[in-house]
Amino acid sequence: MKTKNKNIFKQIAGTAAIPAAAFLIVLILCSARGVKLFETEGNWILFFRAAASVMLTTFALSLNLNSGRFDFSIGSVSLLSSVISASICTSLGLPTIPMLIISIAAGAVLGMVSGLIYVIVKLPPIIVSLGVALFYEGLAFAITNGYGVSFVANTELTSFPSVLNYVLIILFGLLIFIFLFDHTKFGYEYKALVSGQKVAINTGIKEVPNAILCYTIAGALMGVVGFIRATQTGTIQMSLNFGSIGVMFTAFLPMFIGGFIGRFCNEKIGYLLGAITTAFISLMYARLNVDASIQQIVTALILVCFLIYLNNENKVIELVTLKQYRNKKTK
Amino acid sequence: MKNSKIKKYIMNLTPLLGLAVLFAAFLILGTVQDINISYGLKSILSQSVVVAVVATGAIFIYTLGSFDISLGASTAVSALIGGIVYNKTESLLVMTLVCIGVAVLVGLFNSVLASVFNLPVFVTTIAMLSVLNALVLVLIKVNGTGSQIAVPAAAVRSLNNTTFKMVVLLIFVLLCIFVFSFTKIGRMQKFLGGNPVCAKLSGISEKKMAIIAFVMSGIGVGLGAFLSIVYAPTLTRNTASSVGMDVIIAIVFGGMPVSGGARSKIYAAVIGAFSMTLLSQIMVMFNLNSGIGQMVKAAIFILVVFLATSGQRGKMLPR
Amino acid sequence: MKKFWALLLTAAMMVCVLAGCGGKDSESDNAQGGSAGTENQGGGSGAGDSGEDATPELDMSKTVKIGILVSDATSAEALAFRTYYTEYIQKQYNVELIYSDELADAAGEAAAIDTFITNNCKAVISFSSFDRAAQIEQCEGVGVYYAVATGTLTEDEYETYKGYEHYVGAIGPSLSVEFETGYNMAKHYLDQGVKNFAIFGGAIPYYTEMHIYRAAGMLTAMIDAGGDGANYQGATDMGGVLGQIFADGEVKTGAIGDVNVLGYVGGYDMDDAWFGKCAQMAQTADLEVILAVGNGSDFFGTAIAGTNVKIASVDAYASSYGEAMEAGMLDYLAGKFSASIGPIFIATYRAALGSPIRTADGNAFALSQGYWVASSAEEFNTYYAVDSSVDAPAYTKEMLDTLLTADYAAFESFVSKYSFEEIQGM
Amino acid sequence: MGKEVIVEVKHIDKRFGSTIALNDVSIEVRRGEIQGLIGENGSGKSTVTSIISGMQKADGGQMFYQGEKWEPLSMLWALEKGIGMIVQENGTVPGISVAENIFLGETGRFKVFGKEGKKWGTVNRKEMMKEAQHALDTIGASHIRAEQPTASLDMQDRKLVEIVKIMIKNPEVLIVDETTTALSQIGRDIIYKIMNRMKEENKAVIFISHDLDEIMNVCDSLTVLRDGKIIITFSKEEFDEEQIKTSMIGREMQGDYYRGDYDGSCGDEVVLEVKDANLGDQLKNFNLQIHKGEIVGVGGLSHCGMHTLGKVLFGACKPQSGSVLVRGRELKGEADAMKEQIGYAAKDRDVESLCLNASIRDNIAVGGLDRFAVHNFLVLPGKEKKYVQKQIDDLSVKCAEMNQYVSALSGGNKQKVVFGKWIGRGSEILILDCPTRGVDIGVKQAMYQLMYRMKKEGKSIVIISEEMAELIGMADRLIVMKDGEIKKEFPRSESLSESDMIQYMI
Repeated sequence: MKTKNKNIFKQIAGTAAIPAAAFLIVLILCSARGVKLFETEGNWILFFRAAASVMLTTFALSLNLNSGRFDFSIGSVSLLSSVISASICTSLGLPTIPMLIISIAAGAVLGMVSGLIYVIVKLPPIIVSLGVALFYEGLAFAITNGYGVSFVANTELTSFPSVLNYVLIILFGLLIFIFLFDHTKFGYEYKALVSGQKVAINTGIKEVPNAILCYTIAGALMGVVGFIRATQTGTIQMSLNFGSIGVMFTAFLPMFIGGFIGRFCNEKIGYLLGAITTAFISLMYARLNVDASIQQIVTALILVCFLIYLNNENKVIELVTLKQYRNKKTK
Repeated sequence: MKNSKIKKYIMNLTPLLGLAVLFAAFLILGTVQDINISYGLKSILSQSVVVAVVATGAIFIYTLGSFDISLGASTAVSALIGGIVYNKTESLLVMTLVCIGVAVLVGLFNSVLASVFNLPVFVTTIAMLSVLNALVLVLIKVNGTGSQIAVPAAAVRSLNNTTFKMVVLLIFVLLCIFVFSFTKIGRMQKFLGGNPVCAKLSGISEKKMAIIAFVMSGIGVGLGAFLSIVYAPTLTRNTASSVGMDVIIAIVFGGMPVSGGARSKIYAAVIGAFSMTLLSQIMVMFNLNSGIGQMVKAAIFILVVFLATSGQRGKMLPR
Repeated sequence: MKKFWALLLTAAMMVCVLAGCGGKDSESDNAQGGSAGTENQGGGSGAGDSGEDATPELDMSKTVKIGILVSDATSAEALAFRTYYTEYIQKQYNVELIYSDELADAAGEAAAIDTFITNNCKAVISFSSFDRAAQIEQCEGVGVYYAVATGTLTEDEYETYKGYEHYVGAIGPSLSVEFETGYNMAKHYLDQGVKNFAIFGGAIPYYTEMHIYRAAGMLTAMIDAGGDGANYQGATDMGGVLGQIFADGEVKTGAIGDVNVLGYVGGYDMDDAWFGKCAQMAQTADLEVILAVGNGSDFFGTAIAGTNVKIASVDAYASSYGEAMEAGMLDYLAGKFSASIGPIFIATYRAALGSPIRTADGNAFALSQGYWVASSAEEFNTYYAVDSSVDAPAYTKEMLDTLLTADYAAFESFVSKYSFEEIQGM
Repeated sequence: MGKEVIVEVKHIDKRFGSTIALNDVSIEVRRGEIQGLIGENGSGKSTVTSIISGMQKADGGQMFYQGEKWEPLSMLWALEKGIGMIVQENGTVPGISVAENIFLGETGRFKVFGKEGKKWGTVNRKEMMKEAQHALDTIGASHIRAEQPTASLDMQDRKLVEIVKIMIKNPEVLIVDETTTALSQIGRDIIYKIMNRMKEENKAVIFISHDLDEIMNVCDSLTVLRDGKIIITFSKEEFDEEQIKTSMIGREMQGDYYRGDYDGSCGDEVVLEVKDANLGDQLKNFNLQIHKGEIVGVGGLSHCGMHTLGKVLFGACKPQSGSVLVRGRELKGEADAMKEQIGYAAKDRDVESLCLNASIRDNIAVGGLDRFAVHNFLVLPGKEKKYVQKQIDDLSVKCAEMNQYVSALSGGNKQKVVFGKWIGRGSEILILDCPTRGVDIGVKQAMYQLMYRMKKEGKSIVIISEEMAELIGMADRLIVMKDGEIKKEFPRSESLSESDMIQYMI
């Protein structure tokens, strides 16, 4: 019994440690500069928006990266899906919820398409995703003739940003994701394929549909991210020549953090906490008005340091170089 | 056996064929729209050369089955520092050496960091990417007008001609081919890329090889930086910003397997680089808007790589 | 093997489809080139006619290819310009305008110009300014005419290149015009007794001069209105303010006399933190007006929704701004009008046809041109109606044709009358 | 009870690209029988079973199961219908729990709500765990917990999980494909028990093994394959070792199989030495001396630490304490070991000893770079080819050309390539971990003779093996390991028998 309590304690501690630490540090830094971390409502919104979008992006990235599928295209999916939904809604004058739904649908379809291309051409995912990213960026540009979409004046759509809405997104996203991957046949087969591709397939698990579904889900998630990004300012800026992959990089730190926290609790919750951690950091940057170049360096340092720490426990290599080692073994 | 062998052989040539086809297309369309073909070819060469050089160096990293997305940023940084140094010393030689030196240092930092803390190299390059990007801004701010660092155009104009660039490229490619195919190092790298576990048990040190690979690619990046100064002596915060991804595209387009290993080949980089430039030149002739142009590019990219590798399809989905 | 061919086929089809939709979508860009050509064979005499009696010596029968160099393919301004060229000019004159991709750096410029030369462009109109000197040299080297359509050359640049045979000249807001634009914008509110401002610095962190001068204008206006002893970081005049901004690479917040700069955001990082900064700046207590050196409403519009903070921007006449103004999210817009690039086209076209416009002493011209300022939805809509029209834009073919034969003086006076009323008056 | 035919295979053909794996193969499997399959590597035994069990499809011919036409869609499908196979290589997924492995691919059975067979149904974890544990208990593997992550199990227990995975479906036909090579005696006994139970229940078993003695003990009838053809089928009473062997290789076995002599003498110079090394539960203050010209055999159960010992001797694993000395000086890692002329052929050949996606040339050359590279740097194709060709000839590797990919070779030839890689560079000390694992008799004999010759040349060899026979047959000195310790050391002697060894292993 005692040991059991100990374990539970250890778990809670391990789970909460990182975000708590991040929060404290951020708090200290801010108060040192005499700034209140959460002053305006805007700060709260920023925090939860960051948390929500980063969490979803992390899901989308990790979901394929765990099975060694590196996906450069998630950024472009979020871009294109938001362009599609925004254009439809602005032209038909639809309100927020339909726009969200259309975004998700569009994202899912786009994801599925890239999944299909992947299973049809059977090229290494990283290559396919490069092509797809270019393609979707181009498509988004073509659809809007480069104008992007602007609905700043559409107060209905731009009224979406609010703490409540973002919290709802986080909760639903998390629940659905956990349900899909921990409580369904698909989820179990996904796990089997991740660590034992060959065996799983020989046993008769269908990899192709599973993979396609993975891409579809990732796409849907990115659809939401696109929606969040679009509604925050009411404008969608175009990007070409891989301008869209930036989104992906926001997910690495939370993914590794999640991977770490995953030892103490459900990995998905880990991702959420990772996202929250990065949200704290972003908020601090905003509050302390940190210069962009400093931000980049600091973030990079945090990433590296965290990885160095992790690697002594040998967790990340597995996560990231999965692909490479798998290749060697299976080919 | 025979016929499958021939097929494989053709597969290996696909990128080359791709290049040939694009080239033909360029000539034909060119004559139809009577454009200035000879000038076009010249400019294609000089436009591709930076990516070609950087990509050639990068092959060493790809051979290990790992990859580096900070190449573009590191090209920019080396170029900027090179520019600063030139404005201080007025010596092209020093500038060139500095470019290479900086790039090699960045590569070393990447790989040593990775090997000391045994991180996957790829991750360190992600971090390195944002560090370098930040560095670009800082450098321009402290050492330039704030918007740019400019090397006097007159200083490099003499070098800004196709022949010179091609010579540089050729020399570097030959160097790489030598190291890759005629030295122990190249063999070890390929083997390591093919199977790290077995390589370790054959006395090959992954860390050493990674470091060597990053040094080689560093040299490529350095030369690339030098050449981009020669091509456009005014350096801004976006200098070489596209190089990073272009390199990846070029390498893959040239028929280099992302998993590295025995099938790796140096010339893939060059073929890829030239193909991509040709392709965009052809796009221009269709006068497509940027979006459509990019879509077509993407489709052709996938198609060519697909044909080039359709020799090796397994029952399982590749990872 | 069969599978292989099948896949090959699908892939091939995929490309065809693309090419197809490529063709379709690019018609707007592409076919015009063609139609311009055909137009000329048939009704093209239309183009000829007006030319005929006016300018017998200009042979406009052959389609002239002109390369357009753009460093920005997506901003409202860039797109408005593009529409004017591709939807109007290209249809009216026997020219094919070849646009570059979005250029990121000087290398991109050089490459694009090479491409133009390859495609036998007779001239280049540049909207990209990473390295103007290099562009001019490059064009001069191969005998292609070169014109600057936005901004102007610096003094010594002009001195160096004015003599170049193939340097046509520059029309655009000079830096002093940019300064005034900022000054007037701020003044517009200061006169209303506004005291609390926030400034969006756009590309100031990247030292884009145009933006720095606009900001300097704003601050100088505040100094002038701030009562005695008012100063910005100790600077009390244009020169001082400029120096200060160039030194800092940003605008410092604080009091200028009894006027306050409550907030400042620069750059276009577009990440969570950056949007956070924007939001919190927009929500600063008792802020009255956000002065943006560039596009403001896109970044602050939603943040100020519901408050009575006003936004003033500098950009171009795009529909989205109209909506923003209607919705009260944009209050003041100093916008380039798309037709403003008409004259530079004519000048370039003429040069390509062999009768360049030169100043009295035979040099390339450097003319300045300003913005249309709309401070109400009505104003905006009047301007926008004209600006966005592809049938009767601000500068119609008739007006431009007069320039085909005009001498420098006439040309200059034409360009200098850029205000809405003046143009309508013509 | 009447021995009715349960599985009938008729005129099956199978080709992989250019190589013919099966050529008009027909087999009958009867109820109440254990049908043995034996043959050299690449003879096609595994191919037959993998086709029967639905892992892959035949190119021609038919199969019948209980009189019905048999065209399995997948292994899972076949299992549902009553034919299950325990595969040769690892058949479990490491990343998931034991239970998930047992119900791999059919977790859908455990619905929380929704009807049977409804797609993407939910999964009731509790129930799954319960059933899995019950299944484990019934075959006497209660020491494995259903919720345990599979990765935490050792080789042996994973095999047991696989067996459960099959048996839970209580199949009519069980195929055991070389499973036993990976197992200790305990594991083997469990399998034998299962096979015999099935036999009693009048079900059928197809049993594949390399181990002649084993197969002769277990099987009721024995079919020999060679080069994808059925050679002959013996019934229990006709079993005769020599006959079987000859029919397997297709010729009389010439000369000695193992070495002929029984003098265990060797040089007294200690070339390689482990000094009170400790490494987890793999090595416990372990001491071992290897002399010049000595063949040291190391035997034990698969996870007794002997495989780790191999890596330690090559410097690929650092002991936590203690040291490894080569000719008296500390060994600093693989590269250093190679400098000292140590060679190491790992147990997991395809992953650790070879790069499958590289040519024979690359694989052999990589070992000898410092041999033929000019100034140990410059590689001249001519020299390289000569070097590689010599190894290929000396070991008579069967291949089209040296640029052929290793992945296309048979187990035996792969191992020859490994040998070439190490012998080519003139290794003085060879550490061979399961050198003849999955290698057919013909090649085996050649290798034994090669080792013997090398001993005579004064080279030292450490053979780590789970096949006691070859240890007894080859070693000058035989060490039995258990739990990371040396339990017993035997000198070379004619009288030594497997049972003598086994009692120290368990």
